[in-house]
Parts: sequence; structure tokens; C-alpha cells
Amino acid sequence: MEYRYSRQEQFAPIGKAGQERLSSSHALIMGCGALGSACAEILVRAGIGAVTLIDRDIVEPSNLHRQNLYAERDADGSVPKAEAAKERLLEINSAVNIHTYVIDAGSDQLDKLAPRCDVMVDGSDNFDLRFILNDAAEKHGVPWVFGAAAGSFGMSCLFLPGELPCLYCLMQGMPDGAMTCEASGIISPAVQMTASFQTAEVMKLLTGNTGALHKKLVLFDIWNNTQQQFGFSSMKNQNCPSCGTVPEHPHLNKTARSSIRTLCGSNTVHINPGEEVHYDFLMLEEHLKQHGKVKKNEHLLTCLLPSLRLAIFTDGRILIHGTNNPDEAEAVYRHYIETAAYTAEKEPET
Amino acid sequence: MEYRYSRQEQFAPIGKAGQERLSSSHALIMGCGALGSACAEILVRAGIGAVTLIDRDIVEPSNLHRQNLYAERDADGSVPKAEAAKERLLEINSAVNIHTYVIDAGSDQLDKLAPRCDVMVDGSDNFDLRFILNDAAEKHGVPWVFGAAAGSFGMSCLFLPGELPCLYCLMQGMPDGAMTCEASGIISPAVQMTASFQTAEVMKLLTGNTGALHKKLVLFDIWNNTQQQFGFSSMKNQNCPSCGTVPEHPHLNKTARSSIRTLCGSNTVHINPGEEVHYDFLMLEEHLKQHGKVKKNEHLLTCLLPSLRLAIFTDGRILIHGTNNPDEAEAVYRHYIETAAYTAEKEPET
Amino acid sequence: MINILFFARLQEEAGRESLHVEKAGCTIRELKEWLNEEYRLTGLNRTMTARNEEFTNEDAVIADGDTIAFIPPVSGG
Amino acid sequence: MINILFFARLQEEAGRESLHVEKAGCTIRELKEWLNEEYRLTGLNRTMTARNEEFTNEDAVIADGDTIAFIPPVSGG
Repeated sequence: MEYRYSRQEQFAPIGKAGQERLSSSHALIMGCGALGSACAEILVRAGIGAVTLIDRDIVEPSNLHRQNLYAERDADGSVPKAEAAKERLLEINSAVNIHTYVIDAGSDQLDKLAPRCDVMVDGSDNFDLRFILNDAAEKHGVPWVFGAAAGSFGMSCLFLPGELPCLYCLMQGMPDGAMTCEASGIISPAVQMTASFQTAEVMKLLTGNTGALHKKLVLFDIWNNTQQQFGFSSMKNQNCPSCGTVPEHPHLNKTARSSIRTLCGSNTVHINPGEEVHYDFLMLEEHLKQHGKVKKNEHLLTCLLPSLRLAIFTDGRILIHGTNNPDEAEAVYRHYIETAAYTAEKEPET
Repeated sequence: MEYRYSRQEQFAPIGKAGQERLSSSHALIMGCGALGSACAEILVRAGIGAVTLIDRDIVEPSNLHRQNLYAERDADGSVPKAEAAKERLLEINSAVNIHTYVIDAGSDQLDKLAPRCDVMVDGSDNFDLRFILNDAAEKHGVPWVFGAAAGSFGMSCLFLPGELPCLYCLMQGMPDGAMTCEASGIISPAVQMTASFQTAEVMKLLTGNTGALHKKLVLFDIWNNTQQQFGFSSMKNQNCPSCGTVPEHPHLNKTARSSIRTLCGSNTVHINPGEEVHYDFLMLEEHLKQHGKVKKNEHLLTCLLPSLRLAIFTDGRILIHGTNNPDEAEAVYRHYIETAAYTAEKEPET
Repeated sequence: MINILFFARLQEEAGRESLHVEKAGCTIRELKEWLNEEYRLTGLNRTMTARNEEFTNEDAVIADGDTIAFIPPVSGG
Repeated sequence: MINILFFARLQEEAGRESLHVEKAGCTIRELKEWLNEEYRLTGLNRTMTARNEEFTNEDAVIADGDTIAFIPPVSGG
């Protein structure tokens, strides 16, 4: 009977040597939404040694049309994405080491986790996080592959610290008017194509095929059948705060603070209390069950209110499904949760 | 909470109307290997109404690096691909109607099944079958989308009977020297990208966006970062035996006959006895267990010989794993199986 | 004569995929200002720009025959 | 001067992605025969051919400046 990776080793640029390199490599997957789960599946099937999965969210029914690791039972059970992804990935390839973090990762965590991996894969849905990834990559000399998709568009680009200009050199600041899944929707072929570009670069890198690296940003529209590639080697800015001669890594030095954010592509607001908050889940359950049906699993407590659904994580973060309005979400938080909670300051777990 | 397809309906060209059309559509997936399983997952997640899955093979360990519906347990259990695919697809979307055929489909079956579906998706690994698909598509006026991948290359093209030239117009006969997974290996990003091209066209077609159809053959190399598109509207041949003014559909009219074929991308020979053969599995088990360990499940019986593994299906087909040599396979068949079997002629099940 | 390509959001705003105009000799910055006035394209300041398939900065001077592509970022994932 | 592009298997056989040659005026069939002799490329008879990104048949006459692409099929799936 044939060896599991025989068809991949038969691909001459990988071969036995490349497969061995891949099997001793470690990828960090930042975000387990559409792109993160597609990239994680490809790399785990390909036989990477280890992946670290980071995601703050739970599986929702509206994720299922494009997020390939999840099944209906994950949405029904409100399972955190990183945990649901891990379960499926182990069914696919039990030899891969899988580490999960169900957290709202910021600069502190990425500063710690980046030096432990060989490459970071962007599965995030916002540029705040991408600039943190970019700074962590530059500070620790770890390559990372940017990916984004919305509507029928997608873009991807590998960044190589020390060799190529960085994301900040290219964008020179936070973009405004970037396309989101919220506004433009998203179709699954655009996701899979973006992930194909991302993982092809990761596989080249981890199997030692650096000569084949693309070193261009690729942009496509799969509905209108266009694809463009843009070189960026001339964009290196010696004064870049992220990768210049005197780097400050400004996005790594932001202190964690409380935030209330609308999530891309789901009618949901995410509340991060800033410091870690520990709820008394029994007390909270008693309190909330006066208002709606309460369910608990090992990761979180959910409460179904008349028009909203609350999901409260053990680290204090809250998802409020059924609204895009941060003000409404904050009012709900103050009304239903804050009063029932007590706070304990602690170091992040990572 | 948000509706399952909200992000897909938010994509303006699909919208609510497109989603409804998709939900009442039926796709035939010919072959559940790498491309077939990738396309099936995308379409089932997207909310297609029904899929018919056809595959003659069982899940093998060497499939897992690129065939996205399968887990280790499917390879361990020698589950037929169409059945393993169905199980996972129903976990993903229980509202989709899934029909499976574990058969070595040829012209008879495709002639019957083509008129029942709205589109056919090529997940096959050989041009014999693609020319049968092409003839069935032309005869019954059903669009089909060609897809193929090997190494880091992939190609895809939608064929629209009555409107565009057909595959035979383009190729003018069976190609020789086509790239196979056997010789060139295959990497998963090339599979996912090919499937993205295939399913984007299928989604345009089934949601009524015929104006957006590509109408070109696309060819890419994801390792060397190239992509080319070729128009073919001028290739219509009025004398084409498949789509000309007096079509003969020659590939549909071949009578089924016994065949011994090496399968693409796995060290396996497939023996089709031609007519349906019914073994006495109890007798066969008694006979084979003298030579090696025998296991049975509801679909097949397997026997582990010193350097080969036999898998015998209830319809009489046999897979011999561990060899690429049809002569060796035939000798094994004659030695171990033929003598222990009796034959009953019957109509194919489809 | 130069050739301008729009992608993603800008394609929708401009209502077209490309534009041919007599703008050789001006800088990328000047071209962005002109497009903002003529076509009411928003957010051009924060849009990545390529000249002949290479990223470029806003001081670059556009030559006759150049193709300028505006690449507004995609954010989802 | 014409531009010839090789893909997939033919790229490997030819050892290059493209070729510039003085072959304007000949047909696709004649070009295939010439390539078979000069570069020992096999299976060209059954290789799809495009001229300037449009499929074409073997009788087509090649004009100066044309790009001819040979597209050997990929079979796996």
C-alpha cells in the first residue's frame, strides 16, 4: 500500500527532502475563519509538523457556507472555532501537533508566539491585526503570508522580513474603505483561491524552495475572471516604523485595552473587557436564565434573548449576535452582564 | 442570529433570487477524488439542492494529502469514496439531497444520469471518461465543467452545449502524453485552485449569471505563478462527431466491456469484469483467508496479501493495490479470485 | 496617453474597469487628486498604486504609455 | 518574429518557457513539424494550440508578432 505523502513527494520540487522539512515545521494560523480554516486544512493534510490556531470566535450557522473545517454540529454547539478546527484536523491527520488559543489575540500574545513558529498565516479579517502580525514578523524575523477575500475578490502576498519591503511599506498606514464580507458578501471559490495562493507560498518556503517564491502581491476577481500580479521590491522604506533601519514596531507596543468591535461578515459585536475578567458562571447563569434560555459548555455560556444571543467566554470576552451596533451591544452588556460579574486581574494565559 | 446563507446572498450577483435557484439545482459530480471532493464540498456548503456522487474507488491513505472530504477513519475502513463523501457532506449540510453510485461509470450510466441534472462537474482523472461526459452533455443539452490537475498545474473550462464548441472540437481526439498525478505528483493548492475555477463557473450558471460566464479555458501553474486564459469560440467544428450538425456521440455508444486499468495517482490497478459479477462472499472469504487477512464491510471485501491488497466490490469490480502493472494484476485476479467466483449476468443498477 | 486600471471598490465607484487619459508627465499624487475631482473616487489617498505592474509611491512621475493600477485593499478573511 | 509559449510537459521537454523565432508566414502544422525536428518535442500533434490567446486549428497561418501557445492537456483529478 502507498505511503500517505507519496503523491506529494512525487512532485519533484518537494520530494522526500522537502516532505521531511515540512514535517518539522510549525505554522501559526492567525484566525480560523474562512481563510484560516482553508489554509489550516491544506497544511495539515500536506503533513506539516505543527500548527498553532488562534481565534476568538465561535462557529455560527452563517460561517458554514465558506468555512471548510466546520460542520452543523459545531454551529449547533456554539463551539469555539479553534477547538472545532482542531477536532476536525486531528481526524484528518492525527500526527500533527495542534495548539489552540481561544483568545482575542493582540500584540502581547503575538509577540510571544511569533518566535516559536516558522511562518505565520493571516486568517484575520482586519488590518489592525495584520499590522500587529507585520510588526511581530519583522521583530522576530518570521515570514508571514497576508490573505484577504471579500465578494469575489481576493488578494495574497508573502512578506519576508529582512529581504522584502513589509506590509507597512506597501500601505503606509491603515487603509480606509477596504472591502469587507459584511458589505460585499463572500463566495467560497474566492476563499479557496486565496488560500491556494497563501499555502502555495507557505509550502515553497517550508520545503526549501525559496527560489520559487512569488514575491508579488496577487489580486484576483474570480467572478469577472481577472488576475493581476504586482511586484513591490522597490517599496522598501528605510524610515519604515515596522521594518526600517530604526524599527519601533509601533503596533506591537500598543497596550491591550477594552474594545467593542463589529465582526466582519457576521451580524455580531465582540466586547473585550481589556483585562481578563473571570465570571462566576453559576451566578451568571442564575441571573441570565430569568431573561432567556441558557446553555453552557466547557468554553462558554450562551443565553438566547428575544432578539439577541449572548456568548460569554471564560476569559471575559463576550459575543453579542444579532446586532451590528456597538452602542446597542454595550447597553446590553451593561444591562445583563456587567452587574452580575466580578473582576479579577490576571496575566493573559499565553 | 444570522441566516446560513446571509453572506452569500449579500454578494450582489447572487442575492436572494440566485440562492433560491441554487437551492433547486442538481449537480452530478463525476469522480470523488481530489477535484470531485473539493467541488462537492464547495457546492454543498453553498446550498445546492442536490448532488449525485459517482466514484468507483475506495479511500486510501495516499489520497488524504489532497482529497478534502476524507479523514483517516475512511482510509482505515476502506470506505468507498462516494459513501465517505456523502457522510461528511451531510454533516456539513443536512438539507442537501445526496445520491451516491459506487460504480465504474461508463456511457450507459452517464446517458441515464445526465438528463436528471442541471450541470455535470468533472472530477475524473482520464480523458476516456471526459469524452463520455462530453457526449452525454451534448446529447442531453447539459452544461459540464472540465477540470484537471497534476503537479502544480491545473486547467478548467466550462462547456455549454449548443452555444460553445465542445471538448472534442478543442482536442480533436484523445491526447497523448497528458500530465498525470502518477508521474508528476500533485499538490493540494493546485487542486483547490482548479476546483475554485470549476465551482465559480457552476455557481454563475446555477444562479442565473450567464453573462459572467468565463467562456475560456484557464491554465495555471501555482508553483511558477503563471496563469493564462484562452478563448475557443472559433473552434466549433460542424463535422464534430460529438456536437456537429449530425452528431453521433461516439463515446456514448461504446459497449461496456471488461477492462484492466492503472488508476491515476495511486499504485493501483482496477479490474472491471465488464458485466456485473456476483461473488459468493462467504466462499471467497474462506478461500482468501488461506492467503492473507480478510476484512468485510457492507460495500466490499478486502484481503491483505504479502505485497498486495485486494478490494473486491459487490458488483464484481476489483482494486489491486500495490502494483501499477496490469499484467501482474490480471495474474493475481486469475489466481486468487476468478476460480472462487461464479458469474450472474444482470442489468447495471443505475 | 496613459492607461488606468481600477479594482474592487474603485471599480464600482468609477463604474468602469479602465480609463485612457492624457496624463503623462504628472505624478501619481496629482493623478489621484485629478481622479478625485473628476470621478469622485474616495479613499484614493490610502489606495496602493502600481505602475506597469510594480508598486510605486506617490512621487513617481507617469510616462506616456504607462499603465497605472489602483488597488484598494480587501479586508475580509 | 513570433513568440512561442510552452506549458506543462512541453515546458519540461523544451527546457524553457518561451522561444522567439522567425517563423511568420508558416502554418501551425508547419511550426509543429519544425519544433519536433529542432527541439525533439513529442506529442505536438495532440497538443492544443492558441494564437494570441485564442484557440486555433493547424491550418492557421502565423503572422509577424503573433504569440503561439502550446497547451498539452493535464489529465489528473
